[in-house]
Amino acid sequence: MSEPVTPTEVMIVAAARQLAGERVCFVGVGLPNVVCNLAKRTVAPGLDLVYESGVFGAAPARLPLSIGDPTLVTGSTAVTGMFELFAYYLQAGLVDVGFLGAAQIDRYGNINTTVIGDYAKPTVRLPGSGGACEIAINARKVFVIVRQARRSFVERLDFRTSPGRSGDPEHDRRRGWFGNGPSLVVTDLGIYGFDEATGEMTLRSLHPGATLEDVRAATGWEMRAAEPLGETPAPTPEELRILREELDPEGVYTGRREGDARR
Amino acid sequence: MSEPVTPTEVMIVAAARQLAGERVCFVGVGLPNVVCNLAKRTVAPGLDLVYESGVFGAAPARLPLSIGDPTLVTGSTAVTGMFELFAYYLQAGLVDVGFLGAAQIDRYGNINTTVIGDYAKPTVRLPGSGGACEIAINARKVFVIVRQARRSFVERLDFRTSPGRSGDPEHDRRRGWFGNGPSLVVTDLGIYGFDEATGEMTLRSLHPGATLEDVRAATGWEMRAAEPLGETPAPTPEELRILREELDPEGVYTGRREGDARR
Amino acid sequence: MPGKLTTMREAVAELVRDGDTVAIEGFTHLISFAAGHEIIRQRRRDLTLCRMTPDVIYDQMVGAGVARKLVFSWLGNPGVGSLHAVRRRVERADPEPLELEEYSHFGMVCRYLAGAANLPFFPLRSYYETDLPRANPLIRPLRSPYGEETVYVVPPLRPDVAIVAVQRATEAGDAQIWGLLGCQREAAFAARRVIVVCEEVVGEDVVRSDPNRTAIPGLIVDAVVHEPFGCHPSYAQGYYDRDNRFYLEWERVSRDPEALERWLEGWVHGLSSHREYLEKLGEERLRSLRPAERWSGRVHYGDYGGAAAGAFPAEGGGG
Amino acid sequence: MPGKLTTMREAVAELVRDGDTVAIEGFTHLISFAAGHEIIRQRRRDLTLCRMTPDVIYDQMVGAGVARKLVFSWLGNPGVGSLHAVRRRVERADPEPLELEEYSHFGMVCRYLAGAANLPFFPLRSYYETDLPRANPLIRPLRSPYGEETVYVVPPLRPDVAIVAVQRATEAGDAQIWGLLGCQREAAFAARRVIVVCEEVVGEDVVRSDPNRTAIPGLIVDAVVHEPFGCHPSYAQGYYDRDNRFYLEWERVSRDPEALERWLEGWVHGLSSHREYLEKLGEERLRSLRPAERWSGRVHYGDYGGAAAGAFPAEGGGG
Repeated sequence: MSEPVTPTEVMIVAAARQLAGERVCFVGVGLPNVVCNLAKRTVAPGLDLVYESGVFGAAPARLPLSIGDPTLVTGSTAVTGMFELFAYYLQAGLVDVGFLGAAQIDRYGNINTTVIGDYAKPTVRLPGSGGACEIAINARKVFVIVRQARRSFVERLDFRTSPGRSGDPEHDRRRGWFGNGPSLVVTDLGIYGFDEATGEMTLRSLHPGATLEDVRAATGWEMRAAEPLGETPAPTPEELRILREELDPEGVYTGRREGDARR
Repeated sequence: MSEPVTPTEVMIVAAARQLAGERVCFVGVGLPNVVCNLAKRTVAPGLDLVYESGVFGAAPARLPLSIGDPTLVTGSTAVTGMFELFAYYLQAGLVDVGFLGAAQIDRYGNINTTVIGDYAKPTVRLPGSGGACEIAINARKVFVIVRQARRSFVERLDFRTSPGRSGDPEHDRRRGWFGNGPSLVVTDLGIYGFDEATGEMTLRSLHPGATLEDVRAATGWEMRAAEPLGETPAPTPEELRILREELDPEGVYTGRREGDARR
Repeated sequence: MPGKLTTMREAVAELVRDGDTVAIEGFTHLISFAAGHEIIRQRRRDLTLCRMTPDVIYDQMVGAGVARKLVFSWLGNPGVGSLHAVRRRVERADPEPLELEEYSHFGMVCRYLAGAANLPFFPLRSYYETDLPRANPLIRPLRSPYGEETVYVVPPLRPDVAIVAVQRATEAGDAQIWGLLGCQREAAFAARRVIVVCEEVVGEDVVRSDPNRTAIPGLIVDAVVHEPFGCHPSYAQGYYDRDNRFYLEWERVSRDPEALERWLEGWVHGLSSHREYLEKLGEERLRSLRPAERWSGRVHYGDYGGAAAGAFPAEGGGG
Repeated sequence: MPGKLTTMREAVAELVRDGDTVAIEGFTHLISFAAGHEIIRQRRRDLTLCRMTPDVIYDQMVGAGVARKLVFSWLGNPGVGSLHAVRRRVERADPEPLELEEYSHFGMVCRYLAGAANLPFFPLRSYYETDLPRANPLIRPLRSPYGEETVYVVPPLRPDVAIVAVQRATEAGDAQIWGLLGCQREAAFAARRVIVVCEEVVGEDVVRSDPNRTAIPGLIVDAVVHEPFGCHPSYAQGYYDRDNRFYLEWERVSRDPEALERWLEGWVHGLSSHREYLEKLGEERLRSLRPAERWSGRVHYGDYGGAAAGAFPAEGGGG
């Protein structure tokens, strides 16, 4: 365990801890997959994982290479068509927590995973919504996990793929969705919540070694910070052991090797 | 084979012959079940039977006691949920012929299987639509099989459960349904078609022994008759053998014993 | 997930309340008569009973006075005749009126699906130029936003309780069905509370050996009741046949209110459980309903644990 | 029903035409790369390609110039990175523009379902307060006839051709799938023409031994192609694993137009069939993808031929 802890590992561990007490989690591609499986082995043993691909109650015998990995199917509790999955599980409100990634996120938790630049003529064409748009609207809680930088934490989105808060909490409640925008954002610098009065993103806790200046430098607007500001407890040796030895021995997701963390 | 031929047997045989050359038939409860299975063993060996209950390509090892009989499932080609059956098979236009029964039918092939008398306070409460309403609208051809009597062939329906023709063929074509009302009615007295110009039911062929007077006496309106009027060829010994020995040895449907032929 | 295994008496006592909207589904196949009888035995009142095909079980429940209203699409004793207890109440308000809310088969299916999917309405191509929308104003026309076309829509059906019979389930409620599927899955997902009634309680390993067979996840199940022959006189594919003799006899029983009363006394109120009902039917009759053996093949899911590669499945369908 | 068994070359030549709307579905699982390669080999043009997740196969087809337009919901190389051939055309019109029609996953699923069910639109709870309806005017709001609520609707998707890979099928096209189901069934029922590509051709007896496993009836199938390992580098549950090495390598290949050209030359145009593609991959690599054995259990359907009653199934899940 002499290997130094990477910012991505802190991000994953911090996100996993937030799943304590949650029941049903909707798992998308990439980092959330690792986060949910770490939580299941630590703070949330009873967590039921619903995979976008149609698997419920997966018992993977290896780290899934994608959310459609055959190891998620063999030995699972149920495999269902994608209509049933999105309609009966997600749209019907059975999902307690849904995870979203983001290429851009604004202060209200609105998310862009579609394009950088103009939609008709983008400078960068991103993957698009996938299930993100309906997860944002139908999951009872939405957690965002994203690496923080000025280009991702922006004042204005180039495109709104997944709705967050409107800035008017009263309006948000009236929307009648199961949730009302993301309640948590975890980055490689800190943990963020949203102010109930203004609906604005607020720094709650800094990761070990990160400073308020790092956060401000990596945010495209004046980030609010809670007082007193908490510090994220460092990953425990046990959390790191599970993450490094059981879940991601090759370091695909933990940033110890080049990999992809996009939705 | 000395046993006399019953009117119901003639009706069943006459209806079965009309399935010659048809591909996919939607099978409801009662008589149609026998008619389709007789056709499959005689004039339409390639006929695919779709059972309302969700079975496709059934290979029954005995006469099914109902359209939900387990013998329809074992050894069948496919079993599907009822949504898929009604949506992907019937509503999508895969069904060439659908059968309807009737408590009341009018000259345009509109059918009542809901109530006799006032809907709110009926003198006789009938089963209702079941799948009849959507069969009438979505099957490419609709065949009606019904015992003929003044109380069933009526001038005015007490309730319209399944739509027939409107009396305006132009309107019927504009409806944009796969079919446009029943194309055939088979009773225990004769075989009826519909006049393309007026959309009105027309006697095409009398069963052996039945007369035009019998038909008029059993019809609540002035029944039109084609000229020349055909005579329905009597059931062949082979048709009767299959019907009596293979399909309905107990005479449940053929009228040789009390049974139910309602939809 | 904790075990939810309980008795029918407990399950009904806890989960079915006076005035509830209850769906005991199953299209000919897997109709939980055991649940219906327990609801009668506990003398529930003012229930709204939902089923595509109110069958003998609802005739019994209506005759026993548990129901205020039926939501349905086909009212009869399939292949036999009428439901006379229902007809007496509808035609002559004898002994009291019975409210009806009527759809077509596809309409009912779509209502369950909309309930399961949390949709405010569901579109279908039915009801054109019929009296059904007049008889039931909840059936409404809706213009397509993509052109001239108009379809009809039905509202979601969300029962307070769905009671679904299945062949096998785990103690956690993960349930598998084969043979006719009816609307079991849609009704379960649409309901606020779910009782799974199974012919067999099996270990998780059985369910996990074939996850594509799972129709209902324990996640949405409140109680699991182990009730062998629990669907008699309906049937369970591979376990027992429909007892058609009973359906034929019912025609006679339900025609006569006193005969119906006597039947309820002798077969429901006079007994304490479905176990006793089966004892009264007799082992002989039950044995006569068992089918001969005919098993499905197996399919190969494969072990993707990164273990050494195994043999290539020669015949996916081989036993 | 006559046999429909044919070669991929014949099937594509007869059923896939220039300008067609084509759906090669399969969510990670059962993606028919063999079909995509044959379409490239036959140099089809101006296709509109539909998939929830345009995967490496569509990056190859777009790079090969067969496509005019994509209809999709998530554009990427799952777990790896980008589809660079697609991005070049979208970001820089290099070598020519590529039209995009974009939905969310659930939106695409609902489009196939509406196509399969012959519905003029399908409602879902998505798209609220996003830019997607602006980017795609076919995503429209619709007010519920049962109150204040507004949902969004998507139009039916009816491909000219759907190409669905399955584990096994009969010569008549009755196809069975297990593991991830994706939208195979919905896409097949929605399409005007259907090509089923199977890992195994089995006898009717195999399919009829487990009718609940049948996803697609031969009734809607125009051609059946037997193509073992036909989904490589995607996978077929129980038959072989996803070849992730290929997905990782593709990131490098598709970044460089010349490398992509060389790859198409060497692996598609330079070969005459999927058989040759597999020979080039080598038996060793294929063997390394085979999973260890893990079979499902069997279920008891029962023989209802009126034969003597058989043994009661002791363990419905027993092998």
